[in-house]
Amino acid sequence: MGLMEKLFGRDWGIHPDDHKRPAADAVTRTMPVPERLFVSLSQHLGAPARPVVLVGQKVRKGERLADPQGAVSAAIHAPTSGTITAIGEIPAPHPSGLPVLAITLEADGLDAWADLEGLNDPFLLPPAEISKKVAEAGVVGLGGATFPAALKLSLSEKAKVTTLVMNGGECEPYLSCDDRLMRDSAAAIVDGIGLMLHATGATQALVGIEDNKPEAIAAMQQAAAAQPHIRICPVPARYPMGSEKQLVQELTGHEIPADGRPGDVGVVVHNVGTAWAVHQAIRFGRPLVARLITVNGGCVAQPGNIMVPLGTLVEEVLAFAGGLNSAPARLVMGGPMMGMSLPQARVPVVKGSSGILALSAAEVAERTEEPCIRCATCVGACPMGLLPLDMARHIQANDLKGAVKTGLKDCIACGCCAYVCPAHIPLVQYFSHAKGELSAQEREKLRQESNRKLAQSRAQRLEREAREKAEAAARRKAERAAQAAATPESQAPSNLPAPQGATA
Amino acid sequence: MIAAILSLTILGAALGLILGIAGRFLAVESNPFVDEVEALLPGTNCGQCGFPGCSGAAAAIAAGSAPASCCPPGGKTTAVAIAEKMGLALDLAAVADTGPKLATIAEDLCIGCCRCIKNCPTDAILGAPKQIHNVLKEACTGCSACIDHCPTEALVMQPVPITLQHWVMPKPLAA
Amino acid sequence: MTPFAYTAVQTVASPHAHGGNAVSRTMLRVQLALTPATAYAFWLFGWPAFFLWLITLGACLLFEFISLRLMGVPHIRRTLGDSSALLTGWLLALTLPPWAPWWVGVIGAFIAIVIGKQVFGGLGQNVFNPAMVARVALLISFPLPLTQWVTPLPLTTLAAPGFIEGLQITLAGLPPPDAMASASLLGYAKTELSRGSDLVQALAAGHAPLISWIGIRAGSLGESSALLLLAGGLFLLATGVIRWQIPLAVFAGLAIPAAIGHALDPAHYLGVIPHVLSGAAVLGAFFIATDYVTSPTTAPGQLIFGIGVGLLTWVIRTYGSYPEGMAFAVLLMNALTPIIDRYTKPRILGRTRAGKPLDIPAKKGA
Amino acid sequence: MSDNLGTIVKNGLWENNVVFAQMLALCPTMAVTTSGTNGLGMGLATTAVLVVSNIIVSLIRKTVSDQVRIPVFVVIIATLVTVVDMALNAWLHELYKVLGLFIALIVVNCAILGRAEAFAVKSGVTASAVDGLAMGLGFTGALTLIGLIREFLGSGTLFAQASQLLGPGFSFLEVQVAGYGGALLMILPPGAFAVLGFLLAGKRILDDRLAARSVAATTPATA
Amino acid sequence: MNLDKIREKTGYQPLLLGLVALLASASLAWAAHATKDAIAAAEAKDLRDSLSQVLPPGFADNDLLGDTIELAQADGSKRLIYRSRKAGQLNGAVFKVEGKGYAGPIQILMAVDQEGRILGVRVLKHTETPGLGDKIDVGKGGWVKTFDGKSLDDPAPEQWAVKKDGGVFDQFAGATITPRAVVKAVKGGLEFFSQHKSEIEG
Repeated sequence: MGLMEKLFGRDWGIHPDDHKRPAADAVTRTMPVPERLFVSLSQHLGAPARPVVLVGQKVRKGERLADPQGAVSAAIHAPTSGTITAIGEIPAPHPSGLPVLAITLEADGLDAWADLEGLNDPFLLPPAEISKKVAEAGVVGLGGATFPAALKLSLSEKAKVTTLVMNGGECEPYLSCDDRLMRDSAAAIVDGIGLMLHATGATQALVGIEDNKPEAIAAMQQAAAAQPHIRICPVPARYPMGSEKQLVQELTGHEIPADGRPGDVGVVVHNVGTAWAVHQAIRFGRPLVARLITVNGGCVAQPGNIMVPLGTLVEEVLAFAGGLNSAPARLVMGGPMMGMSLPQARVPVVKGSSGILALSAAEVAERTEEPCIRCATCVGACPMGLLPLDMARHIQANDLKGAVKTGLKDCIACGCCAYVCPAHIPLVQYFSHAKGELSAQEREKLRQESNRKLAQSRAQRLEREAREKAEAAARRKAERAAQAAATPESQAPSNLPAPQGATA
Repeated sequence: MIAAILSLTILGAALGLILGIAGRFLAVESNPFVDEVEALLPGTNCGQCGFPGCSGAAAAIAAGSAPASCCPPGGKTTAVAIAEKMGLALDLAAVADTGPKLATIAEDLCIGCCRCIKNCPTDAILGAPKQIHNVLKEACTGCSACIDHCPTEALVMQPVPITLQHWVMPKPLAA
Repeated sequence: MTPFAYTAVQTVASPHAHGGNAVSRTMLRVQLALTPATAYAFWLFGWPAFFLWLITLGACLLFEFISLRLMGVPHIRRTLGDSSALLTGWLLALTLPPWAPWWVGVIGAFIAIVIGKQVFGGLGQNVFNPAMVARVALLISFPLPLTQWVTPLPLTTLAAPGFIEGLQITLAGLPPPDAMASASLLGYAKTELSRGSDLVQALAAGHAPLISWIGIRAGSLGESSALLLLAGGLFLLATGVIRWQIPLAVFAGLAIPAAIGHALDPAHYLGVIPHVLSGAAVLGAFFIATDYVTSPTTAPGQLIFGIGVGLLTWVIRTYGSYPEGMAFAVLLMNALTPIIDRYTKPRILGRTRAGKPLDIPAKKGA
Repeated sequence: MSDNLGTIVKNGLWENNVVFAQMLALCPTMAVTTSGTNGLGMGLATTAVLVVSNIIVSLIRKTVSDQVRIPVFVVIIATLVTVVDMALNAWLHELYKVLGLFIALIVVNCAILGRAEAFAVKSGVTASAVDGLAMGLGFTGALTLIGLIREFLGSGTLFAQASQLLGPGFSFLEVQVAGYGGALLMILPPGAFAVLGFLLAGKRILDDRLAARSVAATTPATA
Repeated sequence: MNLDKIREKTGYQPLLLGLVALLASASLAWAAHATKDAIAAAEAKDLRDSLSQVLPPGFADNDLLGDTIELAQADGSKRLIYRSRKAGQLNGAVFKVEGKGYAGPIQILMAVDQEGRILGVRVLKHTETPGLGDKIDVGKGGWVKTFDGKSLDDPAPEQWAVKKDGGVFDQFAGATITPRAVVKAVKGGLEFFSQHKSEIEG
């Protein structure tokens, strides 16, 4: 096995056109706060946050709007100062177009911060305190997965993490917000990395940056020059280098076990954007209320990176960026490989929005699905060593079990297979569908399990009630019999124990 | 010739003896599938399948007299699981899976008669006499056993709304 | 700011970009790679060869059209347009005797398209290489017309049949005159061997290996020029249509036993050069064994597959009753493809080869 | 089980045809159908065994216990087949030379044990005999059809040597296509698979059409 | 006790199966006895038929099956010779020879008269390529009849070959090996006969 892999190598991944420039080289712009913001309550992985404000209430920028709810969740804060005008459903930034609960905030134009306090010397605090502050600031992973950052920080403390891998790979084409952030705020990021090292107890940080971002590498190297335990590691540009498992293997040589976490090999992975957010949260006490977003795509007139308050409508961001040249064939939130197609432009920006792409028909290259010719290009492209063609075949035949057996659960939905497929088979859609079906089945099974318990307990209850009724009746009968037989006393005692015996 | 006839006869008798003994000691009492199938059914004995309770349905499925897809509240998931257990081919198109449904109570029609409560197999309906009843979403199996018992038609089966958390990416239309 | 109206038409999953590769493009490249060798073969064998090629291709398209129509496939024109049927016909035509009558091409096309491909469910579903299924079925069914080779009679020579004469040969099935009857190099070697002659002497008389290179000798269209086919194969490798594993393994599987046999007993075993450069070896290695649908999907699997094809070809050529074994070897290995695929699955990242999750390594520095 | 005889006959000949519907007895089907005559001969021999075995099984069905049911049936069938084998060898030697190898195959012909198990053991003697006859003739028909197609395509003849099987009076059946040498593949095993496959597909299509027509006939015209 | 109860007894099973086996074997014994003579006669007729194929009609009036001699061949194995007589006078011999064909051995039956001339040649069994080499079958062409009347001197020994090798016998289009093998085998048969003529006559 070892020899085989040495001989043939693991030639995973693809080299798509990156389309990163000129957007990456354009100067970062900051978007003014629009009149109205729609702050979604589901901006993170896990349960939606629970609103703690009332309609009509006035809030200042950075004030808490919603509390985390459940084990995996994150707090949400006001992106500007103003008045809460509604708490209700709006279209979610999600391909389904389903509604999501959101807080509508009418901006007062002052954009006044609440009284926030940063920490001057956070390194004196115990690590758990840092995680707590990060949680209070509602920081989530800004790479796109939006896992609550504080949870990862505190979990990794328990998991005895030795290495902090910082993901600056940004392997998705078109996106350059991490690149831009590293160029503009390298010092803040390095400070954030330091804080995260402290919080996790890791002894070194490896910052993986794809070698197609020389400016970012230079800026980060300069900023981290004084800190030898923070190493900037250029990695070859190859999609999906920024995927957790691939990046950890590239930087540390460790292979994360299937169904495992980076913690299993002593590693925790964070995005460089998250480091910036941690820096903001700890040094200034500022919660996550705005983020850098790449606006790009063939239809965008002036592509670039924009600092956008969370809750701004995609439509407004596109307008601020300079509008569109032509009507887009597809609007995408995130990168073209893993991002979500948007049902419409009137959806809000959320914490996980790394990019807004208005793609032209030529870029989307939509073609009808043809039969699979088993060319196995997808097998060569899959970074996980899966057989996408076999998985898709199983799913086409509604054989979910077969798909799981061929590795469906190991699929990271990176999109390499569909990107290279000459037959234009929407492989990722098959896999997403199957994963959705699987979890629906899982939920259904749980529900049936609990239903069965309910039915059983009801049956037991009815039985008990019937029995009690019968016993009561028997008792009454016995009592009556006893009363009736009060005169011939000798029979009473032999009659009474019988029902008692039955109850025992 | 005689030897051939004799040896064949003795062989037959000996094998018959072995089979007779085997038949005595290796007899299988009941259909082993019944219990396993019953375990896959919801167990709410709602009766929508037309059999007396889930055990009746399980026996019918195991005997082959009922299709694997005979349990409406179980839906597609249960049908697939049973078909797999029994080694049956299942025509998924025949499973009219309209998605899970929930009983809902129209508050303006409910008179608080408590009749539905008595018929709910999972105690999913809360309420007291002369009080408007309420359905516990988590406990309702969508078996619709309560519907016919409502004197005012306040009980209606409604599809469970799809939320972001429950949404499933549609399967691509085959080319 | 330009106002715009945007509503997504349907729910689509990522990715929202595509590398631009297409089935039709792949097929087109294969056809391009075949063109020089085919054109050369037309020159070599004249009009009848061209007519047979044309008839085979046309019949393949027709049968594909009829099958798709019967199965109620929508967008027939688009499906025909992926030119997979065309390619099947082309490859089949390249393996037929150039002067074979028209019905050989038509029946071959029927077997290839209907029995070899559409019956299995169409493109991508067939277990066996359709062109080879047809080739073998024809050979077994009609051994006489399928083994009548003619000496090359280049189009530019005077004796070559003209347009009309060519039509007569193909359509009326005029058998070639006795003087033109010939045998392919492998067939000649087989006959000589069975006579008990010494191969070294037999081959010295008129079958110099050099001729194999230039390809002026009897055989099917696809045997005619190893050199041009090699060039086409290299073009496919360079454009990434095929990978190196199968062709290399086929040559290795054929050449290694040939070299050993020839070294041990040159009187009874043909050498490497005649084995590799004659018969369907080059065509098979680059164009037939590499058929996506019927070959394994992983690199190690393709190596095993290729070696199997090469080795079986050598075994059939050497010990079998037919002089050429490429078609049989490909079909036999096609049958093994699912098993090869099963045992050469790539290792999933984070899992052992058996599919179990990797052990969590002992924490260092804990 | 033993509903009216008409249904039994229809079942055997078409609806539940041994080869085309039950897909049983494929080994002899593939092996002997190199010509129409061979198919016919094998079919008739099988029919004879099938009828007799069905009758015997039906007669003793109440006596046989579950424990030794299958061995008893197998012994009966094997005996019948051996007797047929000897009889053919002795009195129809020419046919025996063609079918000899395959006669023994009737022993393991699952169609016969299948009918004993599925029908004769549950039905009366008359019904069982009719079922055996219908199933046997259905089988014969299928074998003859496959044999004829393969023979025609493979050697360009029809019912070659039929007179040896049926007597000289039937030599008019023998047809030779002039000038056609035949595609030898059809006589070889792959040809059997291909022909059977196409016939199965054909029967499905036909059945679908018939079903559609009967539906159309029962639904009243709405225009 | 009714039948249903008896059927379930353990002792019933060996009784039943034994009885069935007894009846079956008895009927087989009877059938074997009844067909024995007919089968033997049919098989003898088969052999006689093929022997008479290579002999001209009316050539022999003896029972060839009953007049055989076994001779040792060069490799030590035995070859069975059937002698044909007319009016008690030996006038020919019938025997099998084997040729090495394209795809396996070819079994040939040939008859030779007293002067060493071929009376007839038939191919009994072969595995040659259908459509090519199988023209040696008498049913697929009259090629084997071209041997009739030939002897070791006619044609001359060096012309005992197919035309391609400078001989007098036709080859078929596309196949040379098969006829070559048959010619060689028949020639070998003639040589065998001339070597052992005296033994056959004796």
